[in-house]
Amino acid sequence: MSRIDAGPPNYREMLPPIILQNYGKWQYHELPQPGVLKHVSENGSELYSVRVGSPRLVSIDFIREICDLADTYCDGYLRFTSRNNIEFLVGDPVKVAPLLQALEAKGLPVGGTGNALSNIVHTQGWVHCHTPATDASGIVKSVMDDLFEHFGHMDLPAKLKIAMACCLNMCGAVHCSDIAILGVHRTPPRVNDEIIQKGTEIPTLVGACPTGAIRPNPKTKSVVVNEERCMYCGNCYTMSPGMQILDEKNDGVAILVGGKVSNARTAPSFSRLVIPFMPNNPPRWPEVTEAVHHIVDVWMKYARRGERVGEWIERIGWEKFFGLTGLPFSDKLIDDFIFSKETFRTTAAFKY
Amino acid sequence: MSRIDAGPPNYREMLPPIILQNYGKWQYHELPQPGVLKHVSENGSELYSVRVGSPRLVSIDFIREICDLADTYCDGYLRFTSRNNIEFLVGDPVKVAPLLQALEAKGLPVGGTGNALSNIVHTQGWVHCHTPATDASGIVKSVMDDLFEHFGHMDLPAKLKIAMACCLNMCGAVHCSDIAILGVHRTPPRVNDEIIQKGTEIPTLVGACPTGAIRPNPKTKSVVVNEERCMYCGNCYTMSPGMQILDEKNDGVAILVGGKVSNARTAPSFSRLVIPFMPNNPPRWPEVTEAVHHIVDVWMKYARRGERVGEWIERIGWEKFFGLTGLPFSDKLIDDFIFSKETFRTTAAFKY
Amino acid sequence: MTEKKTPQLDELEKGPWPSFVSEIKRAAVKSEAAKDLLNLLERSYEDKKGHWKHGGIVGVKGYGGGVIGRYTDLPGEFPHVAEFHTMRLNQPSGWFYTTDKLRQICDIWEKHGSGLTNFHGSTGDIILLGTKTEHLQPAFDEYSDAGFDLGGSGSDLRTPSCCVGPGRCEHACYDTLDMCYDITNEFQDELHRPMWPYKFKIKMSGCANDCVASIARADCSVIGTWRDTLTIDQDAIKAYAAEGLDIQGMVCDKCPTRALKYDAAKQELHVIPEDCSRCMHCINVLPKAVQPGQEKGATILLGGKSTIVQSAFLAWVIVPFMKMEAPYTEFKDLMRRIWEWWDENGKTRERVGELIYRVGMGRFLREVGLAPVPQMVFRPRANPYVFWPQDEIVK
Amino acid sequence: MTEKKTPQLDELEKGPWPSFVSEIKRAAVKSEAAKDLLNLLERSYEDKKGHWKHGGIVGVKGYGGGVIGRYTDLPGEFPHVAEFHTMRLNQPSGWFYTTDKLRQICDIWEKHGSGLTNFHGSTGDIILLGTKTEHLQPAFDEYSDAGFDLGGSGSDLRTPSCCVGPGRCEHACYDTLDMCYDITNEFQDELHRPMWPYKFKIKMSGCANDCVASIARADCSVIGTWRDTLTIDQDAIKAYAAEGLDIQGMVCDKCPTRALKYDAAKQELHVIPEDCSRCMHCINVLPKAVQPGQEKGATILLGGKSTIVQSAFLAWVIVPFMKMEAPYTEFKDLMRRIWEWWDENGKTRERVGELIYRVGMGRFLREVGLAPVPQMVFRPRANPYVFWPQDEIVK
Ligand code: SRM
Ligand code: SRM
Ligand code: SRM
Ligand code: SRM
Ligand code: SF4
Ligand code: SF4
Ligand code: SF4
Ligand code: SF4
Ligand code: SF4
Ligand code: SF4
Ligand code: SF4
Ligand code: SF4
Repeated sequence: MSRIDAGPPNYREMLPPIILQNYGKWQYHELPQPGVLKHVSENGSELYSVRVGSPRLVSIDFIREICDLADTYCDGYLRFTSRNNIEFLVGDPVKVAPLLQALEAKGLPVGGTGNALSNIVHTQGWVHCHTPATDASGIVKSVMDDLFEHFGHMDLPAKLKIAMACCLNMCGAVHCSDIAILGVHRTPPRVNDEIIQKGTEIPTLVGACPTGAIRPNPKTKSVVVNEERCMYCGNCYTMSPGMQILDEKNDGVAILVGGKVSNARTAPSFSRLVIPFMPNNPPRWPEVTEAVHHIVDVWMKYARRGERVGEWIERIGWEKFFGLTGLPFSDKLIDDFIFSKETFRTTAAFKY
Repeated sequence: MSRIDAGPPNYREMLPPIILQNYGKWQYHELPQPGVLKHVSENGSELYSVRVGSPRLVSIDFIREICDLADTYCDGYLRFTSRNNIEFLVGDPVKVAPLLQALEAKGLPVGGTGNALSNIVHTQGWVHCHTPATDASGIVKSVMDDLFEHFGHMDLPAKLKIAMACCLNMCGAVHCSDIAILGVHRTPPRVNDEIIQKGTEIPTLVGACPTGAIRPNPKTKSVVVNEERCMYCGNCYTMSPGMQILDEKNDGVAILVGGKVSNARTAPSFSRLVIPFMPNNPPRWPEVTEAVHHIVDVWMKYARRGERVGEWIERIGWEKFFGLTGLPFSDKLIDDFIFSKETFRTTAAFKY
Repeated sequence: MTEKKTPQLDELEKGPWPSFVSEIKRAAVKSEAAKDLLNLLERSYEDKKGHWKHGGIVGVKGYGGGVIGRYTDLPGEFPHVAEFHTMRLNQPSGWFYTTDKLRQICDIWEKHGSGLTNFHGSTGDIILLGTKTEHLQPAFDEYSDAGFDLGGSGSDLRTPSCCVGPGRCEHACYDTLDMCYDITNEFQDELHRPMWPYKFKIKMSGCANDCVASIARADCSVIGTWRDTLTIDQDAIKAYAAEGLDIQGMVCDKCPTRALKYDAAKQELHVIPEDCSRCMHCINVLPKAVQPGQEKGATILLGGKSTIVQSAFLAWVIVPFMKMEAPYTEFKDLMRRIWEWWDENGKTRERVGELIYRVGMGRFLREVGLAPVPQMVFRPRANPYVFWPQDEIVK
Repeated sequence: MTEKKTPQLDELEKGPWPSFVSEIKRAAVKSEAAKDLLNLLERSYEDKKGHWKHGGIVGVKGYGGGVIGRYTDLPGEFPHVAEFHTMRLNQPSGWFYTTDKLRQICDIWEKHGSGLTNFHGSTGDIILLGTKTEHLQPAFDEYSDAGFDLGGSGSDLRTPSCCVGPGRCEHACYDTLDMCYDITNEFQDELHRPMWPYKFKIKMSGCANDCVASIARADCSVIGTWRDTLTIDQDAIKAYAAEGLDIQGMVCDKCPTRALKYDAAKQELHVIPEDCSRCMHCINVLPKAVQPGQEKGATILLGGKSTIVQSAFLAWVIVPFMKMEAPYTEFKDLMRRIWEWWDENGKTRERVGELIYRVGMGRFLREVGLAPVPQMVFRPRANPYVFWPQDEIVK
């Protein structure tokens, strides 16, 4: 019978013997080839991790399939990474090559290590959420197909972390990614008085709007939206189904670039908006894949070795980024929200 | 008879012949000695400018005295600088040395050029304003006496710009100075209902408070202050004499450091609060002069050549600045106003 | 019912990257719900619009979260996804599994769900995508027997997660896997019964590389570091030099604090200890030669979250260094003080970072009992708008 | 009346820096008002508190500003400063004077005022400190005859000011002295009759050294610059090298864009034109060798102000490059468009920078008719909160 608050399984029971023996004793690692990590411990033990791309949205049969592989090559142990890749933990060096062959046979891509593109962190989209401005899985599949060579090669200037979120809630936490793909709405919510009368706490709804665009309407016992003030964040819709924000004609995708998370060299930083909107063009969103591809190409061409996208742009200046990429600059890219001030150029020193 | 809107005198009538002849044709300059600039033009003309410290608050007899000097050594031409120094414009190189002697005889200090301390930009204080938290002229005199050697020598790591303002209105525009001395209030305004009833527009007064601490009080036809929310900016007092903010027991002086204005090397930047309060201790404010002196000493000791105060601190990190100066860090130095967020350290990389 | 066509989704089976469409089709072989999901998704691709309604509250006994209710707005056409709820299972620390455990998860989901999953969700949970209300309790019971428990959702502690840490990484400065397990168990009540103003996330990274993106994605970010000086093995430096690595260019010139001096003649690398900010860069490039110091622990940062509502916040330093060893008492006490304060002062749907921004960091520090230190800020305030405590004022 | 003692102020006559106290005493010999000022100030030193009341409105015919009314709160004790108003005279461009003109100023002030002045005020005016209401008009009339006019005060254009520029500086990229004179004359109405939401300041610097601190102290900052490439005289570089100047260390390594390459062997300095941000540093250190480019003009920045109310703002770029030649038509038109927009949209006591911050830079640019360019921002927005114009939306 079920117990309450039993907590997750103990990770120790999930660790292969080689890890239990060398726990906390790893000394260094190497990347013998793309997708393969070799960790060496104080004791001289060697652990090979083979990293494999996954669509994240997988069937139980897929899981069973990788379990079969792990049983054959890894004594029944494997892990997933923080970017939803699979890592086969191979204790016996002899088994690495056969595993790689087996993966190839199954069409499972190996890569994502070192200066490569890793998997795209992403979200539910049209598959399971109620607020998406676009699909997540479809764009991810299209972009990964398009940039596929960079997953299996380590020839980029630095690591490339792309993330995708299907609405401004940003469950994919795209806000600090080298390249962020973001679903955006562009029209104010349509108020459904009936639904609001039924189940919505009006003060909370009013308070949810970051720009104060929502006012109570005592007559209708509902609310009205000052459309001029609305910037389509969708927070009101999260609060109430009576504030429908989905708009098939105007929802679409924005691109932000230059964020990072690690503290290495430079401080963590936010991604910045460079393309405010592209239309939803399923099934393969060609505008989006091209834009991402183009940004990656320009970065590869101009960045110095070891420069993440944002580090490269900060070195050359954002004005140069727009010059080199040819992306149009517009007032939509200029901040006009709470912390806008710090983005204004308060110096006469800039490049043309 | 007086004309209206005649505008200022034409500057051309104020320029010495050597400037009229070489206008826009200056080619380079040198600093033959502290306080003396030598500008050389395309035509080979040489103009010597001798820079002299002034208390700014001067009598007409003082002006007449420097006019006498200018008549003798400069054919009747002189100028003032943007930091209230006097510049004697000497067209004839032979007259520089006698001018310097004459100045010395009169006790007028020569200096403020190159990597020296220049005059302190400052304000009215108790001499003429209605909102000061401290005096300006007295502190300026005390600090300049104390740092006097740095005015006449060019032995600092870089230029040193000190400014003083007697209240948060900051008429001395201290907010971008290497070292800023600022008069601060520390108690909320005392509301005088009678005065407010008489002459104050209540909505404007309420709107003037940046923290929303002032509410109208319909009963008294005046206002009440939520003292917990008040941070003593004095803006309400500027709006209405009924909001007395002067408090002899609690007014005093704060120190901010590390700002700059020029675009050379690094972007212009704000000064940052490092000492939130020192008492008013006239006539010589020993706490203030010591604090400023100490900061200058530490800067001289640790900065590299060419580093302004703020450039030095940004290189070593503010945590090191507090370490090297021994100034106590407290929560008062942590921003809690509108743009606080950008000051929080959002990285795990810092020094101890 | 005739098979529906999915021409748009079929396009997404092409190309080298593994296809989620193929996965849905695979599940659809056994599950009517998966089949309807496929068709509903094709409809979304046609309409350019999602077809899910605002969720309702569903769950299992004794829990306030862990299940996301979901209903399609086209139940007539797609009856098998009329109800299509998601269950969140708390993953094991570091996402390590035995194949046994994974197969158990699959078997139960074959019985009670659509056969579709996310390995993993963005917060870190195992996401079991799509089941009916009536299956929630039985599914939970079986997962519980198999040793799994629900993760967080709603205004509670969300499922903590951590990097691989000492399990496979030479950089780990504390035991991320153990700490994640320990605190998840400690805070079961907070995790399972929403009772706060809003969600609260904790993520743990063993070093400043922050491989779980904690600083951007967690209200509380625990990042491994050290208090003393990094160690350099000069023989290993010589080996790197011999391999032709440009130590000056790729390491020293990129050190943010210019704390590294390379003597090319002697092939020696030296650090100025007081200048190093422990950013990890030199260690990353020279893993065989440079290691963290001996006195290890973690920096605690608070306030991270993504963009809704006030803008995204990166977490900021609130404790520069804390020893991080079981039973993590100091950390747990701190969390409890923070939660209590947030609970008392926070508005509905106000993340802790937004609350601190609203009332001021000074007040937060005083009321939670943390000593202000310059490491908490990049730089002090530029404005002079100091609130003076009553007891420092002359009356 | 017996002479009062001023022991505290007397202390401030000691020390090497010229003393303002001595100056007040000097004026006090001829002026009762100056004498009372001295004694009132001594009282402030005793009380640690100012003794001036909130100002009243006083002025001269035809002008809405230029005079600051001032009354002591101790008129009984200090009758000669019962009224002690300040007049602001508009300085000549660059604060250049003939001794004749200065003597005229003094003579009139001896007759009509306290004999005390500030050379100059923070905004740039000649400040005539202390006179009675009845003297205002006669004093103004005489100053007017002498060729002087009032400066600004209140919610009007404040007295513009500028650096010494081409008068004595090799760096000047446009004629600051002329432009300051020209626009001051052009905008006499704006300067003398307060009619805006609040004050508006213009300051002009001939280059990015910004010797009038315009970027921090003016709503509109005009900073000289060039569009093409700086010029380098290699012979002069060699001369600097011969003097022993560390060109690599003091110039190249401090170039913010690393746009300078020094060839130590050849003693040649080269610039990568597209990388230079025209910060002035290399020109400052090597004035004999490096000069601004040929295509000169100015960058216009907007929004600067000090800390009250919303925090201090540094001015930001709104026009990266504008030719800056008489009659400055493009600049004047822009100012008028900005003032009109500010006047229509600004709240009382809202500086133009605060208004733009409140309503958004995008709206400002659209309504004032300026094209958005990346030079206006350090970096684009981090949030995705874009307001979409109606005409870009599919209806
Ligand atoms: C497996 C994983 C941790 C986990 O618990 O799952 C991991 C593992 C390692 N990371 Fe990481 N990182 C992992 C996610 C991250 C993330 C988070 C993310 O991607 O969302 C980051 C922060 C990303 C960012 O900055 O935006 C991250 C930033 C780093 C860095 C710093 C990169 C930089 O220079 O900015 C290093 C150092 C390096 O590689 O030089 C690093 C280094 C490493 C090392 C070399 C550590 C070690 O010695 O074992 C591991 C192999 C890296 C590789 O792929 O080449 N890891 N690493 C994650 C793999 C994700 C994947 O499937 O791709
Ligand atoms: C006379 C004056 C202009 C005027 O119209 O009155 C002036 C004159 C010169 N300035 Fe300046 N500056 C003057 C105020 C300023 C200001 C404004 C201020 O101090 O409030 C600044 C900005 C201050 C700041 O950044 O906080 C200023 C920042 C500079 C700089 C950049 C300094 C830096 O590296 O940050 C230079 C370049 C240099 O000296 O290398 C410069 C250079 C010069 C040169 C060398 C220009 C030239 O070739 O003639 C002049 C002599 C400088 C000297 O004193 O050594 N001038 N200069 C001002 C003298 C004020 C005084 O009495 O001390
Ligand atoms: C499933 C998941 C996305 C995924 O595909 O992986 C998810 C899905 C939802 N998130 Fe999320 N969030 C998920 C991780 C995140 C993350 C990333 C993270 O945790 O690292 C974030 C950004 C980080 C953060 O917390 O700031 C995130 C920020 C949000 C927000 C915005 C919260 C904010 O304060 O900024 C909302 C809106 C809300 O809570 O009302 C939200 C709300 C939602 C809801 C519940 C929709 C809603 O408005 O009620 C989504 C349910 C979708 C569905 O029907 O399945 N989700 N959400 C992730 C949880 C899986 C798991 O438990 O492992
Ligand atoms: C005389 C002068 C100070 C000085 O000793 O030099 C001065 C004196 C006063 N200033 Fe100022 N300001 C003076 C330059 C400045 C500057 C500096 C500048 O212009 O470069 C600033 C900062 C820059 C700016 O404008 O932001 C400045 C920012 C203020 C403020 C705050 C305005 C703001 O928006 O931040 C106030 C308050 C107000 O306007 O209500 C103010 C108000 C005042 C008042 C009128 C007091 C008041 O609250 O009504 C002061 C009158 C004092 C008196 O009785 O003589 N003064 N004031 C300066 C004008 C002299 C001149 O015309 O040359
Ligand atoms: S990002 Fe938005 S649409 Fe996508 S899963 Fe999260 S809440 Fe749903
Ligand atoms: S979408 Fe956002 S901005 Fe618009 S009304 Fe809703 S909460 Fe307000
Ligand atoms: S800074 Fe304040 S007190 Fe000083 S002159 Fe300006 S307004 Fe008056
Ligand atoms: S001093 Fe400032 S904060 Fe206090 S009540 Fe007055 S305006 Fe408000
Ligand atoms: S965060 Fe540090 S300790 Fe953890 S996996 Fe990444 S590199 Fe290793
Ligand atoms: S850890 Fe970072 S800051 Fe420290 S020495 Fe290495 S590169 Fe420099
Ligand atoms: S701003 Fe430039 S042009 Fe003007 S005086 Fe200073 S250095 Fe010369
Ligand atoms: S002007 Fe500044 S940016 Fe340009 S080359 Fe010289 S130092 Fe570098």
